[in-house]
Order: sequence, then C-alpha cells, then structure tokens
Amino acid sequence: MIRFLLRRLVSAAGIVMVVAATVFLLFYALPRDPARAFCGKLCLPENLKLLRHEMGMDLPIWQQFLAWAQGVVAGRDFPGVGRCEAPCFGYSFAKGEWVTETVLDRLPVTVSLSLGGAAVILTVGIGAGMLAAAKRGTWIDSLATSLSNIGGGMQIFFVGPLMVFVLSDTLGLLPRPRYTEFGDNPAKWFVGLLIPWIALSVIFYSNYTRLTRSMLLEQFNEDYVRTARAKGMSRRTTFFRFAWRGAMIPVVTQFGIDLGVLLGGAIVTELTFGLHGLGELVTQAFTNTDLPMLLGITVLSAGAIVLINVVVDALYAVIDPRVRLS
Amino acid sequence: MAEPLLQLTELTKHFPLKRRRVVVHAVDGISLSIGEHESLGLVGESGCGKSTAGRLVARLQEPTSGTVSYRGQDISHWSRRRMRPIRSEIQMIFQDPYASLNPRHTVGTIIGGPMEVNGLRPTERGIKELLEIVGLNPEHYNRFPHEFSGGQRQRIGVARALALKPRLIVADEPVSALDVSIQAQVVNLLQRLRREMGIAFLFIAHDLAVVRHFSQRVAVMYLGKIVEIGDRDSLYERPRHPYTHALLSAVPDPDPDTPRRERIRLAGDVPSPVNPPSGCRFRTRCWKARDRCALEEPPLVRLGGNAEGHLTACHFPEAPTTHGSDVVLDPALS
Amino acid sequence: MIPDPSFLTVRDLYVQFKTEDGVVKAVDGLSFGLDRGRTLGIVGESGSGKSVTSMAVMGLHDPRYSEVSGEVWLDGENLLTATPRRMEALRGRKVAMIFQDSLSSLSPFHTVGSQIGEVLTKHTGASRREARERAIEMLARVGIPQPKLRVDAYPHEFSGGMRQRAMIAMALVCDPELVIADEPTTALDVTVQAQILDLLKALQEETGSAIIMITHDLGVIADVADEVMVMYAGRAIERGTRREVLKAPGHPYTWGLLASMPHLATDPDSPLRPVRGTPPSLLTLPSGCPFHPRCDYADRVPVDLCSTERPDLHPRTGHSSACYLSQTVKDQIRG
Amino acid sequence: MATVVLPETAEPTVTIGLSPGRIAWRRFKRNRTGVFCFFVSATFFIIAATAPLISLAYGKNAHERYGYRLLDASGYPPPPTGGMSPEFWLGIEPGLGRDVFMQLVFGIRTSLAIALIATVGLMLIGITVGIAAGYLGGRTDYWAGRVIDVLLAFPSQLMLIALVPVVDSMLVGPEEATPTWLRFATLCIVLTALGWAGSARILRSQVLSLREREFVEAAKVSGASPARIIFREILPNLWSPIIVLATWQLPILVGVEAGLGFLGVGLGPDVPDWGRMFLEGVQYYHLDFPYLLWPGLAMLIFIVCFNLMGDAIRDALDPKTKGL
Repeated sequence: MIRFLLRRLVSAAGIVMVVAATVFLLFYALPRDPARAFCGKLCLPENLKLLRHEMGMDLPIWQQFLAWAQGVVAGRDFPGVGRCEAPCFGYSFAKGEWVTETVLDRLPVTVSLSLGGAAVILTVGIGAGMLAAAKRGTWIDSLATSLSNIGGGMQIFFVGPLMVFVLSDTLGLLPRPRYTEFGDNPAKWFVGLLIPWIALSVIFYSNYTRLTRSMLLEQFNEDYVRTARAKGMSRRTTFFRFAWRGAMIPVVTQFGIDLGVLLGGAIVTELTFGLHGLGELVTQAFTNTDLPMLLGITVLSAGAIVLINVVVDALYAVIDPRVRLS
Repeated sequence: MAEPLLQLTELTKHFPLKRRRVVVHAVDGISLSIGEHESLGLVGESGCGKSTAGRLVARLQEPTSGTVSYRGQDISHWSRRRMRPIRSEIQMIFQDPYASLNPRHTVGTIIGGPMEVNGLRPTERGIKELLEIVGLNPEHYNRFPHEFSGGQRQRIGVARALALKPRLIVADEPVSALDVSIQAQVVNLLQRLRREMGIAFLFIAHDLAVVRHFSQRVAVMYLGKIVEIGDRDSLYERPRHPYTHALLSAVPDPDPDTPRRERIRLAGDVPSPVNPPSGCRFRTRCWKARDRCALEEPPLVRLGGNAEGHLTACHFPEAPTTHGSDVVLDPALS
Repeated sequence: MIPDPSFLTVRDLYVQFKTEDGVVKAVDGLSFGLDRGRTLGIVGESGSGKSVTSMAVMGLHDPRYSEVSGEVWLDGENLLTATPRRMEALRGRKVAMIFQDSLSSLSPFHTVGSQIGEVLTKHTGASRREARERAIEMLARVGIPQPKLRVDAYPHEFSGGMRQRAMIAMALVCDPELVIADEPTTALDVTVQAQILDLLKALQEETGSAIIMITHDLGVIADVADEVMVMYAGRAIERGTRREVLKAPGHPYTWGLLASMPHLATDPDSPLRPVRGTPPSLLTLPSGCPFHPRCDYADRVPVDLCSTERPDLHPRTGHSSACYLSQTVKDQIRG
Repeated sequence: MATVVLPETAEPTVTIGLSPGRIAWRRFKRNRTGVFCFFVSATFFIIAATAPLISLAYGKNAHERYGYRLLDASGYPPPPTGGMSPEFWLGIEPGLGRDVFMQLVFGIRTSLAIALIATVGLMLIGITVGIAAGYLGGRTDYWAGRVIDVLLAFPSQLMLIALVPVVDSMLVGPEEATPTWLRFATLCIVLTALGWAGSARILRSQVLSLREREFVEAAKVSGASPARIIFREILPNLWSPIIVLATWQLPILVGVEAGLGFLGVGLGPDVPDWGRMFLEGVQYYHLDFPYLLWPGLAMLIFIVCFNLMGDAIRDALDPKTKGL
C-alpha cells in the first residue's frame, strides 16, 4: 500500500510538472506581452527592458521555467521585490502580490464551495439512487429518474440565477449567495453558500442517482447476491452488506472526476454567483496576462485532480480486495 | 518412417508476468509429431498449457524456444508474409462458439473471409457447399451468428476452417462448450471430415472419453510438460504414469454397472505454473513420490513392457493396467 | 390438500418468465418427490429448466419478472405460499444451495470465513467468535488445508476446487435437511470433480440430508444419484431409480443422451449416436411431445399422437417415461 | 442410420437475416420515449439548419435592433414578459433591442454547429488513438496512455479559456482582428483538442478486449493483415460504443460551448450564441427574467431529450441493460 502510494505520488508529481510546462509554453505562445501590458501605454523601450529583466522574461524559456520550478521546491529571490520562501509560485507583477499568499487567501472560498457542494451532491445523488433502486418500478423510482434526467440537462449559469431569482428575490427564503469566513460566522458561511451548493447538486447529482441506481440493480443480478439470498439473508442485509459495495466502485470513479471538475473548474460557478474565489482570480489573471498567478492556480488544480485520482485508486483497493496495489 | 506433417521439438513458451519478475511456464519443452491424416489428442487439466501449445502450432504465438516444423520446414519464427504459402494449410477451430464468430458479419462473410485473405474468390456456391458439408442449411448463407445455436455456430467455425482446404486443423476444445447431445454431433462431423478429407488434427481437450473417440494417438500434459504419450489403446488400457491413472479413474461413467476399475482421488489442484515443482512436476500430488522425484526430472522414455511409441516420464511407473489401485489422498475423504 | 408422505414433494410446478419476445415457459408442470438421505439427480441440457426448478424450490425467483405456480411441500410446509420472512428463516438453515460458478457466487468483498459464519449468525444467533470457530471447523471438514489461515482469505485467493469446497462448507454449516447442488462440478477439472462428488457423498452419509443434484452429465448422475429425473424443455420426460433410468431408459431422448456420451467402456471406433437437431425454443414449444421433431421413432406411434397430444409421466412414483411408444416397440428398437 | 450428421431441423425463432444493427434499430423504434426524444432533438437540428428560412418566414433577423423604442430608459423591455408580443414572440433583448426569438434560433445554429463539429472531431481522434493504442499495444499504448493522463489532469475550463487566444494567434497574426469564422474554427479545435482523451481511453479498452476475441484470432490464423483485422473485424464491433460515446459527448459539448460563451470567449457580440445569451441574461435577470429563461429552457429541453435518446440507443444496442 505504502509503496503503491509512493509510486503513484511520484507519477502524479510528474504529471503536474508536465501540465505546468504545457501552461508555460502556451502562455508564451500567447499574442500578448505581459511586460508591455504592465508597462502601460506610454512605455519607454529602456523601461520595458528593465521590466523584462525584473520579471525574468529576458532569459530563455526553459531557464525561466527552471527558475519557476526551483521556486516551488526551494524558494527564490525576486530582484527588487524580495525573498520568496518555498513553496514559491512567484510574484504577480500585475497585482503586486505574492502568488502563494493570494491563492491561499482565495482558496477557502473555492474549497468551501466545492467540498460543500460535493457533500450535498453525494448525499442527494446516492440517496435518491438507492431509494430508486429499492423502490424499482414505483412512482418514487420514476420521480427520481425523471428528476435526474432533468438535472442532467441543467447548466449552472441557468440554475444558479434561477434559484437566486426564485429563492431569494421572489420568495425571500435564502439570502443571496455570499461568502463569509467560516471562522467568523459559521452560520452565515453556511447560509451564504447554500444556494450555490444546491445549484451544484442539481447539476451533478443526476449522475449519481443514475449510477447508483443502475449499479445497484446490476448488483442484484450478481451471483453472489443470489447466494446471499439463498443463505437466508434478508433483502435489507443483501442490500447493505453485499450489493452496496460493488455498486460503489463506479460511483467513486465518478466522484473522483467530478471533484476534480469542481475544484479545478469553479470558474463558471463563481462567476455565476459572484463569489471571489480562485475561479474569479484566474479569469483576472488571464485578462491581466498574469503568468505567475495563472501557473500557480493551474498547478494547484492539476495537483488536486491528480491527487484525487490517487485517492480514488487507493479507495478501490479498500472497497474491493481483488484490486491489488502493486 | 515418413516425414511427419508436424513436428514439435523442445517447444517452450514462457509468459513474463507484468511488474513481478517471474514467468509463467505455460509450455516447457514439449516434443511430439503428427503424421498426415492423423489425429493426435492433447489432454490435461486446465492450466496445463495444452491451449498454448495449440496456439503455438497455429502460429498465434511465438515460441520462447524450440521449433515448430511443418513438412520439414521450421516455421516457428516466420513472418506473416513468409507464412503466406502455407497459411491456408494450418487452420484452427476454437472453443467458444460465441466469441469465435464476428457478430457483425454474415455467415457468408465469415466463411468467405479466409478465402479473400488468401486471394481466392469466395463464391456463393462454394460457401453453400461448405455449409452443406458441415450439416447446415445452405440457405442460411445470409444470416448472422446470433441466429444460430451453439452447435450450429461451431459448425460455422468448422466450415470457416475448411474453407482453405487445410491439411492440419488445430481444434482447441471444440466441443467442451456444447451440450452433450450437440457435442456428439460435432465430434462425428469432425470424424467424418478427417476420414473423408484426410485432414490431420491436433485435438485439444480435457475430456479423455472424447479424445479416445477421436484420436489415434494421445499425449497427456501436466504443467507444461508431456508426461505420457502413446497410441490410444496402449495409453488407455495400459497407462504407466500415475497422473494418467488418476485422470482415467476420474472420468465419469454413465453405466452404474461398469466394474470399478480403480479409484484415485488426488488431493488439491495443479500447482502454479509460475513456480513449478522441481524434478517431476507431478510429485506434489503423487502417491508414489520419493526423494528422487524432487531431485531428478524423469525423462520421457519407452518403459519396458510398453508398446512402441508409448513414452512415459516417471521414475516409479504404475503397472500397465487400469485395475486395482485404490488411492485416496484427499484429507476430507479419509 | 395433504402432501405426499415424502420429505419433499413438488407438484405441478410452473415457472414462466415474461420477456420482450413473449412468455418463456421455463418449467412446465413438473412433479417429483424426494426422501431424507436420498439423492435426486436432475439431468438435462441447457434450457431444460433444471436450474429454474431449483431456484423455484428456494423461492429465489423475482416475482416481478416471473410467475411461479404449483406446490412445493417441504416437511409439510408449502414453500410457495410461505411468507418471505418464513422463507428467509428456511433458506440456509433447512434448505441450502450450492451454485455452479464458485467465483461469481461468493462475495468478492468478504472473507470466506465471514461468509460461512454469517449463515450461522443469521440462523442460530451465534456470536462472531463462535461463527468463526465453526467456519474453521467446516473448512477443515471439507478438506481445506490450513483452515485457520484460510478462514481469513478472500475467495479470489482460492483455487476453483477450494472455492467449491468453501461453498459446500457454507451450504452445510447449519446442517440443512435439503441441499440443492446446481451443477456443482461443471466448471471443474475431472480430478477435482471426482473429489467434490466424493466429498458430497461422504458429507451426506454423515448428516443424512436429502440432495438434489442438478447436472447435464450422466456420469455424475451414475456416480451420486439414487433417483433420476430427466428434463427436456421444462418438463420431466423420464423418472426412475438410477439403475432404471441408466440401464433401461424408456424415453428416446434418454437413449440419445446415453448414446451421445462417449465413455471409456464403449468401442472407440464406433461413431457416437447423437440426438439430431437442436433443443426447441421455450418461446414456441412444438405441439404434442416437445421432443417429437427430434425423435427418430415418432412414426412408430399411431395417428400422429406425438405431434398432437402431450404425453405425461405416470402420475405415481416408480419408473416412468413420457412417451407413447409401447414397451414392446421400445424393446424392439433397443434390440 | 444416425451415423452421419443430419441437417439441423429446429429453426431458430429469431427473425431471420437481420444484422445486429438492424435489430437494435427495431428495438429502438419500440421505445416510445426514445423515439419522441429523437424527434425533439431532430427538431432542434432542423431549426439550426433552416435558421435563415425561419428568419425569412418570421420576417425579422438576428442583427437588427427592432425594439429600442420599446425599451425603458435603463434599457429594459417592459416586465414581466420581457416584451413578448405577437410581433416579438419571445420578447426583445435588453440593451440592444434585438429580437429574442431570432437570437435564440441563430444561437442554437452556432452552438449546435460547433458542438457537432467538435464531437465528430474528437470522436475521430479518439477512435484513431484508441485503436492504435489498443491494437498495437506496447510503446504506442504506453505513450498514448501518458498523454491521456496528462490531458485528463488539465483543469478543463481554465484550459479552454487559455487555449482560445493561443489558437487564434496561431491562425492569424497577433495584431489582426480575429474574423468570426476563425473564432468558430478555434472553438471547434479547442473543444476537440481537450475532449478526445476520454473517448480514446474508453475505446482503447474496448479494442483491448476485442483484440483477444477468438474471431480476431481466427482472422489471424487465416493470414489476415493487421489493416484487415482492424477494419474488417474490429471496427464493425466498435460502432456501438462509438455511437454511444458520441450521443453522450454532444450534449456535454453543447453545455461546454455555452459555458465558453458565458465566460466571454465565445464568438463575439455580433454573432448570436447560446452561451452569450446566458452571459447577458445573468446580468439582466433581476429585472428581465424571461431573457434568461428562454435560452435556459431551450437548452434544458434539448439536452434532456438528447440524453434520453442516447439512453434509448444504449438500451437498443445492449439489451442486457434492459430494465435498469
């Protein structure tokens, strides 16, 4: 297990580095020059040159990348700005802030949004799926299935405003989405994020309902579930002790994918609800041609996605003893 | 003696297992020959390497070492191009009548495929003739495999093998997936083809009774090795290897009155081919095993009292009869 | 209605499945009985309804997709009308089942020991510890070496033969009075098959339970069965003791099965004599005797009886075959 | 007498001579939800294809500012219907005063075109890579696998936004203005480039299992070339997963394309686009909810119906899933 995790972590780090390098290259393929943008409209050539040097842009690309990578691992000095300790993702000239600090500052918003959303998605999705499977063929099943079909057709930029319009503007049941630090006021934190969470779960839960339902029904046809029935196990026992575990494997896979999407793709969600998280930050970084910020967030998201994959693989082994981690 | 049609010499196939630095000894140095028009049965329990041997002969796999000679030429490492002139002469019938036919092709396309590949123009008439030969309705030419039962599908597989007029057919468990009554139909069909068309067979099976019906010579495999080979009557009536005895005694017999020949109940299963036992590979389940069996590998030789061509690999062979033994090694039964 | 005195009585059992192509009559009016300590062999080819029968006795058919009617009396109790709760109490305790494919029939997520032990916990309220002790004991009894280690292994770590032994241990842990073994040796090599059959016989001698042995292999029947029932297209076409059915079979289909099976005593150079044709589809059974399209002797029966009237087994026990051929004609044919 | 094998007498009862594909089609036709949804989805595509004709019949186009006189001082149409009238069926756009119905019709046209082209593109790459990796195995498989891993690790929304200007600049010089058709091409390319990995991975595993099937071995024994095996034996068996994957991908891409428009990297303000309607709708919805509602409902109906049709196709192709 430990060897497996180590090996997977090494390869995960490799993938993240490749992602970082790709973003780096892509950025230099961009038709925009960050130094010129930062320098302003009336930019003197010598100022531009100086700025380029300060930003480290006069070096060959691979050296710039190495310097960046070195910063992540060992920290790095920025002439005229100061020392940046590891893990250093660089200095945002556009914002005049340390990337690491800014990202850490915004991180709680995105994490609250994603993890809270994920919790709602899992509860609602798996719950509805199990209910539908247990009551197969009844109106409960039809309702859960139809709702999940409708959810599958929703987009966050439609559901979000719709819910705000209905739940806050028209009915006044919930306040408009707004982020409050959890430490400051947990209740406010919770209420403020409730609409985004529900909206996210409307988008994503349908996958889980369908998956849980169809996997459970498939499990009911498995020979070993039949054996359990032949041993005198009740329907309830077979459901929770036997069918459930087999059904969870694809659900875990799907959750791994979706959690990555939630964490790395909060852009649209945050824009929809006007939350100031990483998604908003990355769009700003993009318009400002702010490479360090962009890189920092990309690497963080890619890292999260890859780590989640490792965890998912390890979970397989916990769920199913046939999966060997070697 | 005339040159055999097929000659395997010290044929070996090892499969490396991924990640762990070990190999599966699927086939470990087998030598045998098949003459023209002859049917050789290859029997053994699952995992003994008999299917791999068949696939090596059909050139679906490259041997690790050793040679496959067909009509005196060593074809074991020939490329697809070089094989072309003789490709049509060695054909194969597969075990699973469901997996061995492409579900998206009609019967006509399936049977005509090999002809096309070998530059023969498949004609509707020719294919219909083949269908008739294998006992199918020629009007079913345009149907798809899913419209046929298991036995009928297996006949389509036979027709496909016949399409190229082969001289040797490797039949890999051709009847083991079929129902009893259908099984006999297909065995009879193959028997007729062998007689009428003079095709030689490498007949792979785990059912000793079927092999006895179909093959003139029989080889018994255990863990990648041939432990006994001989003419049918000699092998079935006067087996010498304890494993052959055990296999024969386990064959079910529907006649409740058959005098009990012998009763041998081996303990456990075949050991893993990843790490086969030293010396004689059967020693771990053998009731006659002694120290020597672990140290020395018994050679495959003709023992005193055996007919010509009847070879046995055993240090302590059994008496040449199938009567008398009553060995029980299974702890749960004693 | 008073059930027959025998321990298990199945009367007029029908099992039908609704499919998109129509209604499949998987079991079509089946009656048989079995006494304690005896073994009934049910033999038939795939699709003959033998497995469906065993599932019906166990009450394992999903009522949403199937319709089961008739009577299954076990020890004076009609299983088809028993409540689900009652059936749960009976399954595993009084009636147990051994399945064919041991790899898919054992849960891959639980250790062998816990799967054996939970039967005990469920039916006797034994503690975890007792259940484990008993599981080890059972594993030893079915001949699994090092049972104390193996009890914590998962099914995929066992070989096919060992898994089948573990399955037998699981079925027998509560000393059931009726054991249904559905093709328990089909996936196994002959040497292992012989081990398993011997083991089942030995265990039956110890416990005195009744066994229904379902198989397609007449050799297995000859080895273990006391009584035999031959099934074809969802019906019993012949019934009798092992000796009667195998030595003096009365139905052309049984003749065909025996003649198509090669064995070591027959002349290897004489061709096998298979039944011609293929089994009928259960969606559209032939009229009359379902076997008549494949039967070589239907023309020996007067006035097209075979293709119009369905022959039945003689309702009472004893050797009987569902065939219109008279005994004299049969003797003539069998020579 | 029964020494030779007699011809089969019992006929199989299945309808004769139908290929697996035609049987699946029959099964699909029996699924009423599936057929209904097929017609709904088809309607969307017909609307998309005939948008100029609809415009002609309706008498308005997507560019003209018809309704500015109907807007109030801050640019909103009269609530609560957003200016719906027999003249403007779905109301008028806040701010610019264009006709919403025409915006929607032409928006569907652009979005579906992009999604369709991208689906075809990513399926083509997915099929090629999947077959190459699965059939050739070895090194090809290893490197294809690594590329897929990396691609799936990219935060997709972010990469989509980042890639659009890069591809733009690769197609035209940095200082030139980007023409609409070019941005259209860019969107197709980007969606394809980032989307093929998933399909390739699934098809690869399909090819891996097909490769081991005995009918492929039978072809090998007859001496068939790898090309023949791929095209004659394997590819015909891949059509089912390919169709299933494509019907699964298309609605996702419609959503993603709309998301791009929503993020402002769409086709620009002059071209009607589903996604940009959302972008504007989200800005105005407090005062003009219908403007957000129409594209939202249209997309909801399209995606739900397309998905249900996809489910029906899946059931028709694989009857084992019946009743799930």
